[in-house]
Amino acid sequence: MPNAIYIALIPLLPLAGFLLLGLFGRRIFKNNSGVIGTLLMMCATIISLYVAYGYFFEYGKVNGVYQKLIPFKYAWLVFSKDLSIDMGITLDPISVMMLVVVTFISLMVHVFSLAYMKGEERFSTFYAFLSLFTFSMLGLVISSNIFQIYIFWELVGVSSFLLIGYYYDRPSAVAASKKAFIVTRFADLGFLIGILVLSFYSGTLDFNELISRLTAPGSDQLKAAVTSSFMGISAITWGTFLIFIGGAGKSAMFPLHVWLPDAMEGPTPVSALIHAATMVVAGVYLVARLFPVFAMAAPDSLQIVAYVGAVSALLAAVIACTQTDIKRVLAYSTMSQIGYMMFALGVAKYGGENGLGYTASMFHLFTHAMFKALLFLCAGAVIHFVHSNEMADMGGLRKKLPVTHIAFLIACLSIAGIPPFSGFFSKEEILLAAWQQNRTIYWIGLITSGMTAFYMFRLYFSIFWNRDFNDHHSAHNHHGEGGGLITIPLIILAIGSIVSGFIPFGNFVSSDGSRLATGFHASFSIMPVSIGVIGILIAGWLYKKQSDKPDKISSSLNGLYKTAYHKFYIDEIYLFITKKILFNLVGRPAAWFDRNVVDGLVNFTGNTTQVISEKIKGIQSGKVQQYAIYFLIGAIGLAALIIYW
Amino acid sequence: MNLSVLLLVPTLTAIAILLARNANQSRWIAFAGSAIQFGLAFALLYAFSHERTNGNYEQMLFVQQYNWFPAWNISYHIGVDGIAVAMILLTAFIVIAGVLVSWNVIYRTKEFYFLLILLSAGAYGFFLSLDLFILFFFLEVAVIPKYLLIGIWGSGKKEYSANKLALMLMGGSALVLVGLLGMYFSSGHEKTFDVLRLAQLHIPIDVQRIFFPLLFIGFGVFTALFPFHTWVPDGHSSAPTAGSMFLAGISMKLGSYGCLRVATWLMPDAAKEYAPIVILLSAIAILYGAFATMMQKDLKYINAYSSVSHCGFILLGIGMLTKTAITGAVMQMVSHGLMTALFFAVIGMIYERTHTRNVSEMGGLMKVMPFISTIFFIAGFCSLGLPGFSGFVAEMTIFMGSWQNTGLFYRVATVAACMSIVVTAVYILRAIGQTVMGPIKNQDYLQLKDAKWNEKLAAIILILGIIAIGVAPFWLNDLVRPGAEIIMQRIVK
Amino acid sequence: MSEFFILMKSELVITFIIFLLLFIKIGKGMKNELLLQWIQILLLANCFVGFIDNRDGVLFDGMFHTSGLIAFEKNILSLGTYLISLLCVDWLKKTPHLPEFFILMLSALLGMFLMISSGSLLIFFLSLELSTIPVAALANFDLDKKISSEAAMKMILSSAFSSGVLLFGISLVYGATGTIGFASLPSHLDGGTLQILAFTFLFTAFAFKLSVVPFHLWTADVYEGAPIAVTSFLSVISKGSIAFIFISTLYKPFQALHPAWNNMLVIVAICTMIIGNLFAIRQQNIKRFLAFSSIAQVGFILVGMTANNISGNSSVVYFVLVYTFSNLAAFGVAAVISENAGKENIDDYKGLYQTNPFLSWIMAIALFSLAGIPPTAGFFGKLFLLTAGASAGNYWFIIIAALNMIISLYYYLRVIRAMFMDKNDEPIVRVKNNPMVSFALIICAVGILLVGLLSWIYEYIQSLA
Amino acid sequence: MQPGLNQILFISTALFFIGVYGFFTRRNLVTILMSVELVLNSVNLNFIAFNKYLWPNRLDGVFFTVFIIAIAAAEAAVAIAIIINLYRNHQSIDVEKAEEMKY
Amino acid sequence: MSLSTIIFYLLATLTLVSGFLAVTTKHIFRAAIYLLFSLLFIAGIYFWMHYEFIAAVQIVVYVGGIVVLIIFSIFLTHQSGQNLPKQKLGRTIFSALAALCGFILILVQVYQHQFVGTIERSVEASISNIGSQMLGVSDNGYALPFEVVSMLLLAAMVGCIVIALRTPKEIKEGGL
Repeated sequence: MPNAIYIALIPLLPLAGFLLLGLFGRRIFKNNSGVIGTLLMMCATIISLYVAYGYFFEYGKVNGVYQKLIPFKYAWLVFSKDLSIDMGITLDPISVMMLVVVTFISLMVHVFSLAYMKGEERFSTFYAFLSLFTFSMLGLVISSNIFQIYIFWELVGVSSFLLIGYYYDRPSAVAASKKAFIVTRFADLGFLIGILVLSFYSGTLDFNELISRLTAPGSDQLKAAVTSSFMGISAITWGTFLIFIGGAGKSAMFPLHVWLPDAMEGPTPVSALIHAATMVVAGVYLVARLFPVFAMAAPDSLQIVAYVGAVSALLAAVIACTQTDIKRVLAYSTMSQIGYMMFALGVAKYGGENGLGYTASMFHLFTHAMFKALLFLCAGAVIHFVHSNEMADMGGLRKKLPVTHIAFLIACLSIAGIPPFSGFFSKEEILLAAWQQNRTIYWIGLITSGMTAFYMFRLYFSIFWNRDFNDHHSAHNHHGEGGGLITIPLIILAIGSIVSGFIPFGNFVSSDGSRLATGFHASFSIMPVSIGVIGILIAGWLYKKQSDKPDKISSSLNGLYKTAYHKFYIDEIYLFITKKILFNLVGRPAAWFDRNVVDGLVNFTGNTTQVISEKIKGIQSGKVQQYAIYFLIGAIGLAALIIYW
Repeated sequence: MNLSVLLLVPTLTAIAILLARNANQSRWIAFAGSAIQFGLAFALLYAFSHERTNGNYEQMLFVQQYNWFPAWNISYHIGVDGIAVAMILLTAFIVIAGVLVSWNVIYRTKEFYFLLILLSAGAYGFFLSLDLFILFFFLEVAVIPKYLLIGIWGSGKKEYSANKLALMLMGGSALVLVGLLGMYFSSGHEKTFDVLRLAQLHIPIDVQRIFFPLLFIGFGVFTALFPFHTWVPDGHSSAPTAGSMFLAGISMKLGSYGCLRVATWLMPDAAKEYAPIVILLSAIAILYGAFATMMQKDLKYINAYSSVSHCGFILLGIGMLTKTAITGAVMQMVSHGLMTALFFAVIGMIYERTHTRNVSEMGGLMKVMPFISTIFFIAGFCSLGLPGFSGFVAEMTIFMGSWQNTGLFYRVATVAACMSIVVTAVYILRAIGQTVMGPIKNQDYLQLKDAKWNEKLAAIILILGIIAIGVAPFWLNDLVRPGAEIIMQRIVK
Repeated sequence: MSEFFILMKSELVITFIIFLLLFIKIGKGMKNELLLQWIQILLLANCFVGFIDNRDGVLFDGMFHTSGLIAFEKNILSLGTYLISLLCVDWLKKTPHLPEFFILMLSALLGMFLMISSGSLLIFFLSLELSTIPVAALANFDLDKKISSEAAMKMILSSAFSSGVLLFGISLVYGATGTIGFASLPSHLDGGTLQILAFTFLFTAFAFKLSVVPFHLWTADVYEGAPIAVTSFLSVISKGSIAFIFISTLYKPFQALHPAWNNMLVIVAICTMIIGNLFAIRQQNIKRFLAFSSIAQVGFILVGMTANNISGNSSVVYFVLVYTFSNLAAFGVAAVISENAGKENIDDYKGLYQTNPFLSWIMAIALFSLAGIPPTAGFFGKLFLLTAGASAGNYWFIIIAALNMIISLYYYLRVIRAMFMDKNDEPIVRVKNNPMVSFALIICAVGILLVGLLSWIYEYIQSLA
Repeated sequence: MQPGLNQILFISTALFFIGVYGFFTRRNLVTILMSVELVLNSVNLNFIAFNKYLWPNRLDGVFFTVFIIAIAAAEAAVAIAIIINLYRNHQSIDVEKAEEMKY
Repeated sequence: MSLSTIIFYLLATLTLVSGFLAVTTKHIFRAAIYLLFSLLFIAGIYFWMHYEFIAAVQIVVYVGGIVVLIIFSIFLTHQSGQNLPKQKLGRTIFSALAALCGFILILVQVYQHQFVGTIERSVEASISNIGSQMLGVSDNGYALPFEVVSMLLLAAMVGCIVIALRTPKEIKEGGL
């Protein structure tokens, strides 16, 4: 059994970093903040690598099956004997894998930022937030309790909010951070209700218990969850679906993806860490965590997962082809790749060969983290150099930024699924899984794969080839590539992007914990690879040299292009719903109602009293005879009332 | 522990303030008094937990009872259970913070502090009392100081607001009074105001049916039960900073505590019968308050309306009548008290500097006042229920408890309540985004100074409270849950 | 014979003082200030006499009876009179007819004592007149003021009319029962309609003196026109005494008519509270304002009376005690300001706190007590009245009463607001404190604050009742 | 019809309400006072009649009447004094004009 | 119909008629005279009932005291020759209606009531009886009311003196 303290240190070190830097950073550490944060992160990374080694090779496997280990659990908030929010640590293949991914990418980003963010006014704050995010993400992945994951889920959301809004004086950044938070919050509403549903039927919040109760055939809890229904859909389907909504929100699945492109307002390292490699895959992770329930008790929900994933993958790819802001292109590509992971999960089944999609999804998550982080960091380096996000301001940078260029190329090849880069392996598995289970999705995936290759190389060529770089755009970019702190992370990640594909992932991660043999199917790979190559060639044809070909094509595809360029007007729809419906049709009437009707009623009561008081003042006429008349009437009336009533 | 000390200290402090020779003296006396009380509150917490861990499972601990008006069976009867301890802690936190943020009050300082401490004495007494008569006594003690605080030191249309507040609260307490009398006269031939005695009696259901609504609405007025909440926005917005803090942090809790301790506990059958109405009203309040908040431009109005929404959670928890929901309701009382006090404190700090509370006139305050802006962030995050802060714990407990009620109606109400977390996020982020983030709109703001020591101390005290609950909710849970259990025992029966 | 002196000691002391004053007047006369001091000492002595050897007893063939409770009630009235003599010292010093003023006032007080002690309708009627006619004359004591004589005229005519109705009622009672003694009345009353009619007429006389709607119309005008000393005497002492005799009349001789008078009380109590409050809202003159507020207060007394048990009786007595302190404090402040600044409008009170914090605090405490805000005694007083009323089971009635407290709070707060919140460029100038007035005001304030918290006072009354 | 209690009661009641009517309608203060005297006399009549026809065993009614007459005198004296003073201040004894204080 | 009956009805009619005229006549002196007559006729009714003492008191106090006082006050306050100001018609009708209602109510109640008298021996209202009871303190003694009335008369006298008889300075300021 592993030592819980070690594992607990992994999230606690970044937390310590956050507290240290957040409370004292501005005053005491100042420019050393980055170094402190990075060192703490490095310790965490080392520990997590150590833990991963230990888990996968020493104690994790019992009788050929990777066990779910819970070295630590503390009842944080007890609702009843069974229901309690625990703070615990789960070790299983995916959580260990995520530990490694998160700490590793985070470390890279920390290092990268040392140079990238240098000289920022709120340098220590940046590192504090970065540490906070890492802490939250690590807490999320090791959660042993569904409520614990929700807690860290929210914390991840808020750190994302803080980091996107890092440049708080830019209105666009403020708006983007708000949007990111609110959209994911909306999704979390689903998550929350899903938790309520599942916990109600299973009677527990603990993952292990919950999964075992809801998957054990014939258990009372499962029976109750399947038989009770709302609107004709069983409770378990509702529960899992609602939880998936939460996941979809964080993972930017259609139609909750709108926040992700805007989130690129944050500093680029942040985009690399949060909006590419780690946080956005939390949704995938969540579905994977509850995969047995999805697969065995709620196959309908899993279907939805599959289709949402597929649609998102395709849609994002289409949009990515039209964007000109390089970070946005990357953002949409992220969304597209996560769509892959999602539908891979969606087409998987529990156990054995049928669980291929699960393994593939996790595999892709792993490789994607590497090459996407690399892409973003490269983009960061480029932006650092050019001081612009627009493709139009770039071109011909391969001479200026040689390391970046190579790293970017590796990443592009990887994402395009060209062997032997890592993306090829994971994507092959995904497509294979889809082919085995659901042909429609396979074709969507295939098309998307081709488009991925196209837009990535469009990006690549536009940045590094196309035309000669014009120095006049920004007179002060004489700092070159930015030294070791910038290039070392790129190199490390590039290596990672290459080698990670060769990891025999099926050995470690599978839906039921036992080993899954994943062979190399050369015959199956021909189609995807060739489509990828075709995409690359088209991109090269169009963008390697400056020409008017792209414009022509885009104008010939007028309607479609425009729609895609405007992201299918989804933002506008949201704006309509929030501004027009929520604000004008709900909020404004509510405020009006409150001020005029509810409040009016109170004031009316007051005024009526005053008015009556004014009206009846004539009784007190000042004439003594009238007083006597009232006296007599009162006396007689009272007597008559008592006598004759 | 002798609970009377908790009453004595504020009373003596108030008298000492009256005897103070100048403004500065009265400030320090108030601070010293509230600091002593703060310490006493923790001593109470310690003593209480100590007793409990030593196996003392009496419903109420540290009970004191002296006959006061034997002719009416009125006694000075005080004691605490976990819920009361939590509320007293809350009060202590807010009082000390309120005293600190009012350091800059220069107009009639002595009177200001006197009223502040008097108000707190009323609140302490209310939470301590186990006799309905003295409970009502303290409830009313707390009304007039509010009126004067708003009317004299307030801003805006303060006289209107003060009047409205005093009259509506008086109206509420009038209903409470009738309800109390009803219970008194239906408590068998002995006729008692004693809460513990009443809790053992079985009041006939017909009587409960009449008096439960009176009591619940009466207390509900204090705690902004829809549609009796209209004093909240006006009152809060017109009050001086400490006034708003006390109003939202303590005064509204008097009502919710009354709803729980008096109405629900003592009349469990009617509570069960009326639960759907309570739930309906509170669910409306939650959503309606949240939506109304979205449209506000004045920071204080934003927080006031959000208080309506948040207090709706309290009532929802009470209405749901499950152990967990009631625990959550009490947690929400504490949490909302601290959070809203912090919010009002920071709004006060901002207002003092910018002289406006209109969000559209501000912007970019982060640049000039990082400390205050950070507090603003924290208050906002707590308000929108972020983990790590108290609001999350309370709300989730309420949701968990509410979900235990099967039945479509309950489910819909719970989901509606859950939905408010999104709306809350919208208006909180809007407020934050417009005030502390973004570019600086008014160049005069560049001269503004950040928080002073007293303001920092006040904020830190409140934040510590919030985080103590948010990070380690188990202590509060352990404190409150047995109390909720006792209440539930009568309901289940 | 010695028992005669003991039982009638209060009346005898008052009579003694009256004759003493008469001799002083007839003789050389004294300077006002010195005389006033002597009178105050005598009144104080009278208060102390009230505490000596109180026992139950009956004199004059049952026409006069006394008990511990009655002695206590007389003490309240004596104390109130003493306080008035202190509070209105500024006005009293100036009046040219000081001995006559006290002769009349003490005659009225004597009438009240006798009224409380009365054991037959005859003595009740006579002492009622004795307590009314001199006060009507007193109301005219600002001889040159138009409103003063107008007030006196209204009072004497209204009371003449009221006594006409009362007498008609008494005559019918006499005709229907053949007795006018309280002790023998119960055995002759059977609740017949003529008896109810006759009783209603009797009831109106109480209602008239107690300012119960719709018999209250004289109140405000007389309060406004009369000198403040007289107004406070009317509103506190006179009302208190009537409340005492009213409740004991209802509870003992007319107990047989309980269903009838209970309904009457409910009806008029509701009217009284509502009308009193509605009129009080819009008053500008502080005396008139207090007049209507005291009408509303009477409504609460009636609520307590419906209890028809010991606690009803004791809570009414208790409330009168509280009310004495509260109203006298309010009138005292009004008197000081009226006498020193010549201002009687509520608007003139704006910004009073800036110049006269002491007076403002006293006024505030008094008004809070009248409004029934804890920890003042008014809270306890009102609460006990309502509790007593609720013991009869009329909860909707209690709700109306409780809701009326809101309206009353509204107008009391109006004065508070004027004093504490409103800005005024020309507030009433600082009034120099007369030690006697301050002393009386402090007594009132202490009374307001302590009578409620010290529960033995209520217990004592309860034990007497 | 033999005159008896009922007849006298009729007279007294009628006289009472004649007085009341006068009290309501007369505008001169002195005449209002006269109406009051009528009212009091009607009551006296009542007492005497009851004493004679129903309760002759005691003299309660007679005594009541005597005291009422005395009170009437005192009341009239004070009332007239007040009226005279009012006349000095107002130069009129029209009751309708003495309405400075109202509402 | 005996003479006694005739006398009674005559007295009754005259009492009511002169009483009515006293409250309706336009001239104030006439009103006083009608009042005087009405009071005298009431004294006649007392005679008729054989209450001579009360009749005597009635004549002495009312006719000799109060009516004289009233006439005196008329002289003091009335600008002679003028008719009394007329009351508004509405008020007159309203007052009449109110009085009528009251009259009917009382009459109905009185006539419905079965008066039950005593069967005990009657006590003669002779002067000696009245006198001895008036000053008696024990059974059937009226000493206390007597004292109260005397205090009242004293107070009324003091009050009248203060109000009606102003000092010269006051009169100068106050007019008259």
